Amino acid sequence: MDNEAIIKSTGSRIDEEVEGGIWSKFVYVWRLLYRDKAGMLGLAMFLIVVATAVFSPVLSPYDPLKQDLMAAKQPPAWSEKGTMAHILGTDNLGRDMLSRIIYGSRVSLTVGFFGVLIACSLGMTIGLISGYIGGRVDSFIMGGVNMILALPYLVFVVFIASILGRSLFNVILIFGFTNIPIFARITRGEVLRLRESGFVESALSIGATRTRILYSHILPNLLGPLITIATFEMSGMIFYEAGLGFLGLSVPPSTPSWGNMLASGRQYLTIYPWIATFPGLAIVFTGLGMNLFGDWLRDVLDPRLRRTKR
Amino acid sequence: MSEHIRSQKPDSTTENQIMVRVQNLKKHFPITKGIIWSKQVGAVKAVNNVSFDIMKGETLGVVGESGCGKSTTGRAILNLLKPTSGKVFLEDIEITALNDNELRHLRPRMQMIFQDSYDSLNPRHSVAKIIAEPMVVNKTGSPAEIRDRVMELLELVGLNPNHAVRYPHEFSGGQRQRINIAKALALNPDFIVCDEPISALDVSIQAQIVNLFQDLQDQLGLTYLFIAHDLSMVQHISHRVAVMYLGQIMELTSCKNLSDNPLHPYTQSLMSAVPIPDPTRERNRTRIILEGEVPSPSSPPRGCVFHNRCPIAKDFCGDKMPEYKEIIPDHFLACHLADDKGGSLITV
Amino acid sequence: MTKILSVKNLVIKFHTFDGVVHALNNVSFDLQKGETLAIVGESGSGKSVSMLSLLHLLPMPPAKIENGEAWFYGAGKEPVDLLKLNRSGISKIRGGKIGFIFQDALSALNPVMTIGRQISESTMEHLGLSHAKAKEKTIKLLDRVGIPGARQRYDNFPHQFSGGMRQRVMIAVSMACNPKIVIADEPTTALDVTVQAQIVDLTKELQKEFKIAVVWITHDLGVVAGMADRVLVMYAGAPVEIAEAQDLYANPQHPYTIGLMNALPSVKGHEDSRLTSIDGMPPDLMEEPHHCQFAWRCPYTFDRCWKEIPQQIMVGENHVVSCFFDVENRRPRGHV
Amino acid sequence: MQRYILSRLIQSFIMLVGVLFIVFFMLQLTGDPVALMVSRNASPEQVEELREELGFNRPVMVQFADFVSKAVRGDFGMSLRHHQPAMELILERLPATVELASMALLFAMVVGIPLGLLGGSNPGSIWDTLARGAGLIGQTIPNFWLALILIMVFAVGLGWFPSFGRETRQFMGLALPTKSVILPAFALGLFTMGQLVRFTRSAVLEIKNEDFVRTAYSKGLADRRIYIKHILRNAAIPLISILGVQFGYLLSGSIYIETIFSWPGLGNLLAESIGNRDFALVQAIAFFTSLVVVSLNLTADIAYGMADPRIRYGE
Amino acid sequence: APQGTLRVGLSAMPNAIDLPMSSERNAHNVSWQIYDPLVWTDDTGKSVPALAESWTVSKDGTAYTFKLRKDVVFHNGEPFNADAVVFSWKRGSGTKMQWKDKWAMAESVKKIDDYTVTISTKGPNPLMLRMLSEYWAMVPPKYHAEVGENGFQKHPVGTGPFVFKQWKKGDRIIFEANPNYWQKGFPKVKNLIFRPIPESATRVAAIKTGEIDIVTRLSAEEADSLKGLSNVMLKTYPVDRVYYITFNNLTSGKGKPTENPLVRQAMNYAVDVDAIIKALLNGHGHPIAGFVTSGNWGYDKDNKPFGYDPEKAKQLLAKAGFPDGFEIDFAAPIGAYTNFEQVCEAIQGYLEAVGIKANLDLMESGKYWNMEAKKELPPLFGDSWSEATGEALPRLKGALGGMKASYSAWSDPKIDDLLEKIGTTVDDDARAKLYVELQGYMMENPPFIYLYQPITFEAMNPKVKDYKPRAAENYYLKGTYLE
Ligand SMILES: Nc1ncnc2c1ncn2[C@@H]1O[C@H](COP(=O)(O)OP(=O)(O)OP(=O)(O)O)[C@@H](O)[C@H]1O
Ligand SMILES: Nc1ncnc2c1ncn2[C@@H]1O[C@H](COP(=O)(O)OP(=O)(O)OP(=O)(O)O)[C@@H](O)[C@H]1O
Ligand SMILES: [Mg+2]
Ligand SMILES: [Mg+2]
Repeated sequence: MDNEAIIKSTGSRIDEEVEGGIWSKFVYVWRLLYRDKAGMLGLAMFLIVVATAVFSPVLSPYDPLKQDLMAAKQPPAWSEKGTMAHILGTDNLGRDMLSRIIYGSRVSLTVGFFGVLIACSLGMTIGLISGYIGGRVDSFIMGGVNMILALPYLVFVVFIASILGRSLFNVILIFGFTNIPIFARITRGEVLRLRESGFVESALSIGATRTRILYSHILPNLLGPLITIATFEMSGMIFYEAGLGFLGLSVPPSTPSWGNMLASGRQYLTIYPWIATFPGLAIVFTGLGMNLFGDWLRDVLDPRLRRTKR
Repeated sequence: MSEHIRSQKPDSTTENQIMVRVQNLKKHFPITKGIIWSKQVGAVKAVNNVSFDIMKGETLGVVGESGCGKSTTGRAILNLLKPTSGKVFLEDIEITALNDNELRHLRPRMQMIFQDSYDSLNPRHSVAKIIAEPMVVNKTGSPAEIRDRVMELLELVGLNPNHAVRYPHEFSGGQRQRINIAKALALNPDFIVCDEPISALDVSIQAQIVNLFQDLQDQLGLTYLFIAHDLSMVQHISHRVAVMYLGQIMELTSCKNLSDNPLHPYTQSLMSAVPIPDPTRERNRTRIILEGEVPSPSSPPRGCVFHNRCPIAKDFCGDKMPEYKEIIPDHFLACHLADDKGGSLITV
Repeated sequence: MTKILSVKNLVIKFHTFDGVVHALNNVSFDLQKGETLAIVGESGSGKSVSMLSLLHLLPMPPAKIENGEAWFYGAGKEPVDLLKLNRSGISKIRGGKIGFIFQDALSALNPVMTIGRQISESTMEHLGLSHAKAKEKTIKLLDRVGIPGARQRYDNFPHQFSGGMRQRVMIAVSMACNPKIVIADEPTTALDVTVQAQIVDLTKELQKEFKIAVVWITHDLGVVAGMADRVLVMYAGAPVEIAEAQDLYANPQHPYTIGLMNALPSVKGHEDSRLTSIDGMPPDLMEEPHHCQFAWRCPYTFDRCWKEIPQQIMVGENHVVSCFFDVENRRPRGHV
Repeated sequence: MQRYILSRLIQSFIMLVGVLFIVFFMLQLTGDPVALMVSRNASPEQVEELREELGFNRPVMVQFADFVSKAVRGDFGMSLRHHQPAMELILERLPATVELASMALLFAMVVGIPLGLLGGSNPGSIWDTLARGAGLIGQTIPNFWLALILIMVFAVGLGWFPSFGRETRQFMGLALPTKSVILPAFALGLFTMGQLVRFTRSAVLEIKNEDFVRTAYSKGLADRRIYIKHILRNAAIPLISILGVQFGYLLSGSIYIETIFSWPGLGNLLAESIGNRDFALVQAIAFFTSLVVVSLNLTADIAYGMADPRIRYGE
Repeated sequence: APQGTLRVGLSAMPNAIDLPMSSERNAHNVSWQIYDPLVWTDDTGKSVPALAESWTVSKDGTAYTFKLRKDVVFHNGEPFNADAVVFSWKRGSGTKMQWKDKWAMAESVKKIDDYTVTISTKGPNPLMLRMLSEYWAMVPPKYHAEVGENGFQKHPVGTGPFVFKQWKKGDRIIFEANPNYWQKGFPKVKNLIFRPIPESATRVAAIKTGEIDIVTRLSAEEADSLKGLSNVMLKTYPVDRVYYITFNNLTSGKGKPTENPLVRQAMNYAVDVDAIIKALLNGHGHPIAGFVTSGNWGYDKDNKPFGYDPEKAKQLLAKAGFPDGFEIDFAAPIGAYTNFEQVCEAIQGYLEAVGIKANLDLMESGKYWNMEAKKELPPLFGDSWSEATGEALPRLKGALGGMKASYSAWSDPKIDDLLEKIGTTVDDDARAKLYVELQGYMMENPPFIYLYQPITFEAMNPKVKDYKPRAAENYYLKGTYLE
């Protein structure tokens, strides 16, 4: 190999991670994914939901908020009285089910994504501090985290709902806050493990500062386990949103969210079953996709699995 | 074959300057009870009152059974663990008196190669990044200079330059140890603590690495503290060897003395237990097999820490710890049974 | 001498994500009753795989036995091919006829089961002992392998033992049912020299006492020198040399064996300040071997080495080597 | 060990007080219940009179001090809506919730753990597919939706179970569960079952590769013994702490299930009393549920230590 | 002799089964089965003797003298007499009592002799007898003194047709027939069991499976789904309840366009109440024109609802100076009334169509009512008000009483004046005229967007006979029997 070229490519590597490696990594990951049919399926399902959310305006035949009381409670197209105008039928206000399901994916994904983002970033920070500083600070912080676990969920939800009202943001806030403990605990555990690891000591021995050790050594190694929980939690939050819908404390009812649709449709379950069934299926579908994908991710990120590589 | 260059003091060119001086070094790990109001109920005396000097350009070997405090000694010398008491000097700087910041600036001069070659490499960093990190941290040059230095180091330790873009898990144990060595050398240190750098390696690779260490010493005039539990390798590479037991040095002397005239009963049994790769000799020699197991460093026996396993222990050995002193020139020993003149002991 | 085990043409491959690992390529050897056979070779050369495969202890998949036979002469009158046994058949052999000692005794013992139970479990299974009888036998056994206060220690957990004692427990586990063969996979690698010496001595004693054939896997040539009757040297998934211990040390024939011998420092001799190392790295087992696997690192290669895989050649009584080159005489060997 | 438990107890106590404090202030901030307590035709003077009488016009800190000083004596005050001591109301409802949550946990364990074991021990097999499927379904089906469907199918359609309510059978002074608990426990436990299946499965997959399992095989033990005595026994240790946390989840999940099945438990009561701003009752329930969560975690930790001989708390 | 067990499903958990403490309809209904009032209101709305044999009213209409029955004992054997009436009044008007305003309508209750009492009011009160029959439950003074308030809550005692047996909180309330009931031949069932089932879908399931004999408060769709089942009989009747959107001119609505009556009219025209009823109530409701419902005294048949006329609404808006509409805040409670969130959403949609942007804030109900009582709600908010007395007056006073009423957000001198007159006019016909006048005024000057009066849906097992719920969703079960 041309020495100049090597030095050049290696050199850029020193400054920054470079393209070639990432590409080969990508190929590698793709191969792992390709092998795992369930993971593949999960990814496909997940991508479908994401695409639905992104292209909602294009995909949905109607405005999801458009009411037509005269056309209310139409069954899906394939049933006797259904029409092709509303493929999945209409709800009790005559809004198009399909359009609402499509737009609902936006709420679900937003809640899932930002909820996880908040929970993860707060939980991670807390876990990092707790694990890295240790001692009294650790027991203090972890006491607080356990307190969140012990705090009755409903009290908190009602508190947020009545102080701040119902909004997408508040739903995100609720999930973001109540899911801090899981991220904090995992992070702390990992930090405790990583703190004792050889490469941290090795970094210490070359005179690296604490900050550098945190950012350059501990954080990157945390990402694996955190990404895994994040996918699980994301599907979890879509599940929890349904629960909030049941309590009538999810996003404002006009906002098409699967949880709200499911909750308000439940009283029609026997007579207009499609109103509650489709959002339920949408939740299960998305949850399945994320979980399958998350399972696969967990397997791939398991170092033991990676080690068999060579 | 040439004279045993390594069995004597290093070359006279360095004029017997002291590189590292360790005085009464102690490292006790507290054992605590309770979670909130924890209190100390005891201590693991991992290193207990250890003193020695290492000359410039010398290799001091440290041997001893697992858990006797070898790694802890190495770490405490480099202040990776704050010593409980005692002093460590690097040339004339008292390392143990420095604050964190000053210590960081001294780090480039003293490096460590860690026991576990895999664990000490961050699995998410490329080799180039790993080797460059010491230089980046200490800002030793421009990116271009650092890049060149990385290339140079890779070559020095016998790795291919295109290995730089790979990740640790893509290497074999021997190669990983080379990466560790390159990293340790990056800052041109004067002194390196090598903590069992070869024990995880295959026989055929061990020789490669040992040779590399020696070559580097010859080229760069490095000083090593070489920790191992394989006596034959230690003897091969070291000028002098310290034998540790339960956090203390039992005997410290030149390699030649150690094999020809080991004084401490523990050293003797250790030497006899090292298997010799020669069926005839191995089967016909007598071995001093020690009874029992190494006591726990949190509750070492009273008196001489070795007396309860010592094949020649006398009653008074359990009374107090023998003094560690230079019994004959260049031969340090801690045993009650050494005679005054420092001559031979009651041999087993 | 009579054979107790005869392995022929064993080929094992691992089918992994990244491709096929050619772990064992044509391994053949015999084991005699009551002897100690040491298997040496560096990490990844297939020492463990070859032994684990006999007792179906390899994870399958990814492992796959592509070829080979392993005749065991210790179960009844007729020899059985271990590789062809079904689940219940091999269960009877495992532990009952062939015992195993693993390298890391701490992880090889169940951390949440008392060591006593872990030993008596096996005797209850194979010898059909009652609970009480099994316990008595276990205590005797613990006593025999040198655990002081065996009766009290029966109810201890593995973490309460030191490394050496754990390895003694492993020995007791492997010998609990009076097996014909004990396979010890690097039993002393994690131990200190003084403890290693204790374990080696203990094994030798027990072997004599119970007339067990021992397969001792290691890469420490010093230990081998002390205890092996015969030695099998492996390199990259194939045996390169099999010889009686004395013979092998005195007269190594394969360039790899020679290299290994030279790479050792000696306690007494400070002959040279430099060790003689074997240059290069072991080969990548991902590639199907088409020639001698040592050729890359061998100082004696000639064209044939790059074309064919060497077969086992008898070079003396009980001395087999797989090499085209006659190092002693500095010339290629003639065709066999 | 005793020291450990003691210090954990103290820790738990501090946590409980903390939870009470937070709950108190959260409730205060959501507005007082006086408006809800009077008839709609009551005049503002009458409302103010009641507010005075109940002490809601005092400064918040004074109210909290008053609350704490009573609470330490076990007096959580009178339920504003039910006009009865909050503690009594809770103790009356507690057995139902405990019954539901523990039956749900039991169901989750009895189905989840063996299924996880089967799946983990034969990865890729039909059992594994079943286990993974059950695990995923359990974790994605919204439980209140499931509850309604269960009622429709098994109570209305097939008539196998009552559609609501709790029936018990008295036996030697104990109220034993009857089949009325089956549907709610199933609906509530399904999520936990999913968690357990997944957890057990991955624990088994992991432990299966441990060296000591290979040792067990090398001893010639029967597969069943290996799976139960060696693999499951080791998987059980982390499982214990999972169970502790799961029980907490079951308690909060019971709000939905209890409401749907009209199960006379605490979740039902909590939902109602928050809606009515029944401060005393909410605080008392919060205290109880966090007490349960905290003590379960404590128990789980201690059980963890007992199940794993390697752990010796600070000794 | 009484026979069988009647099982009634409740839509919420009663907070108490003691009438003066019971805070909502379910608790009220349960409580009345163990108590009796002095007078009853019969099915036609007439006051008839109950614990009082007869009564006389003073000329000025401020003093009622009751002759009490002499043969009545409480469930615990304590005799019912004048002392019991005096005590009941004292207790009922205590501060912490739920209905103290109803008891406090009496200025004094005097014992004349053991079986005669006089109840005096401040001024003439046409609703006094109705109040007595709806809220004044008679309780035993000695027993109350014995067990204390707390003990009484746990085990209430009355003179009523049923005797309290057991209350498993959250699960069931068990009553038994009172064998000594003074009214012979009543009650007709032996056991009476109430079971709270808050989730309406579960109530539907329970009536289908026959686990419950009577369930109330079903949604229209749920009722539809029960049609045609042989073991379920539906019962529907209009409830004396109005749904409306309040304008606020007391606090947040000051200075808002809604102060202009044209705007308020426009907003009434903008909402298609019929469509809402059709879609969200499955047609089960009646649009209203004012606060007086069809069953109320003084209802004006000729007073027609606004009807849906968006064009007119736009014109009116333009006339009022808001051709482009305006923006306004709008609040409604969650989970308080069947489908009401959706109704409000629909209204939001209709207002939008005429250019009024209503920012709907659906609030957690506890917070909502707290704010409503504190008059902190936005200029537009949705609510509902039921009335048990058969006249609209309490509702009108409560919702339009200006600053003097806790739940009011409106003040209009003309309305105040009319209400004052109605409240003191004892003569029924004169009162009816005043009601008609008020209804006319409230169409021109609407303080609300009038929505609808709902039809409620109940279902029962066909074997239940003589179950006669009334317009306020209240019922007395002493005459109900099982076939
Ligand atoms: N961070 C620590 N906390 C408590 N005890 C420790 C710590 N580090 C080491 N020890 C104890 O100190 C003693 C010496 O440990 P050290 O690692 O120095 O031994 P070693 O000689 O290097 O052994 P090995 O050959 O196994 O590497 C041991 O008993 C060990 O358990
Ligand atoms: N589960 C597996 N998957 C893939 N490859 C494997 C697996 N187990 C072993 N191998 C490969 O088989 C080859 C032989 O392994 P084996 O464990 O027999 O080596 P060994 O000689 O015992 O080495 P060591 O001294 O390290 O124990 C190695 O190259 C290894 O990578
Ligand atoms: Mg060490
Ligand atoms: Mg091996």
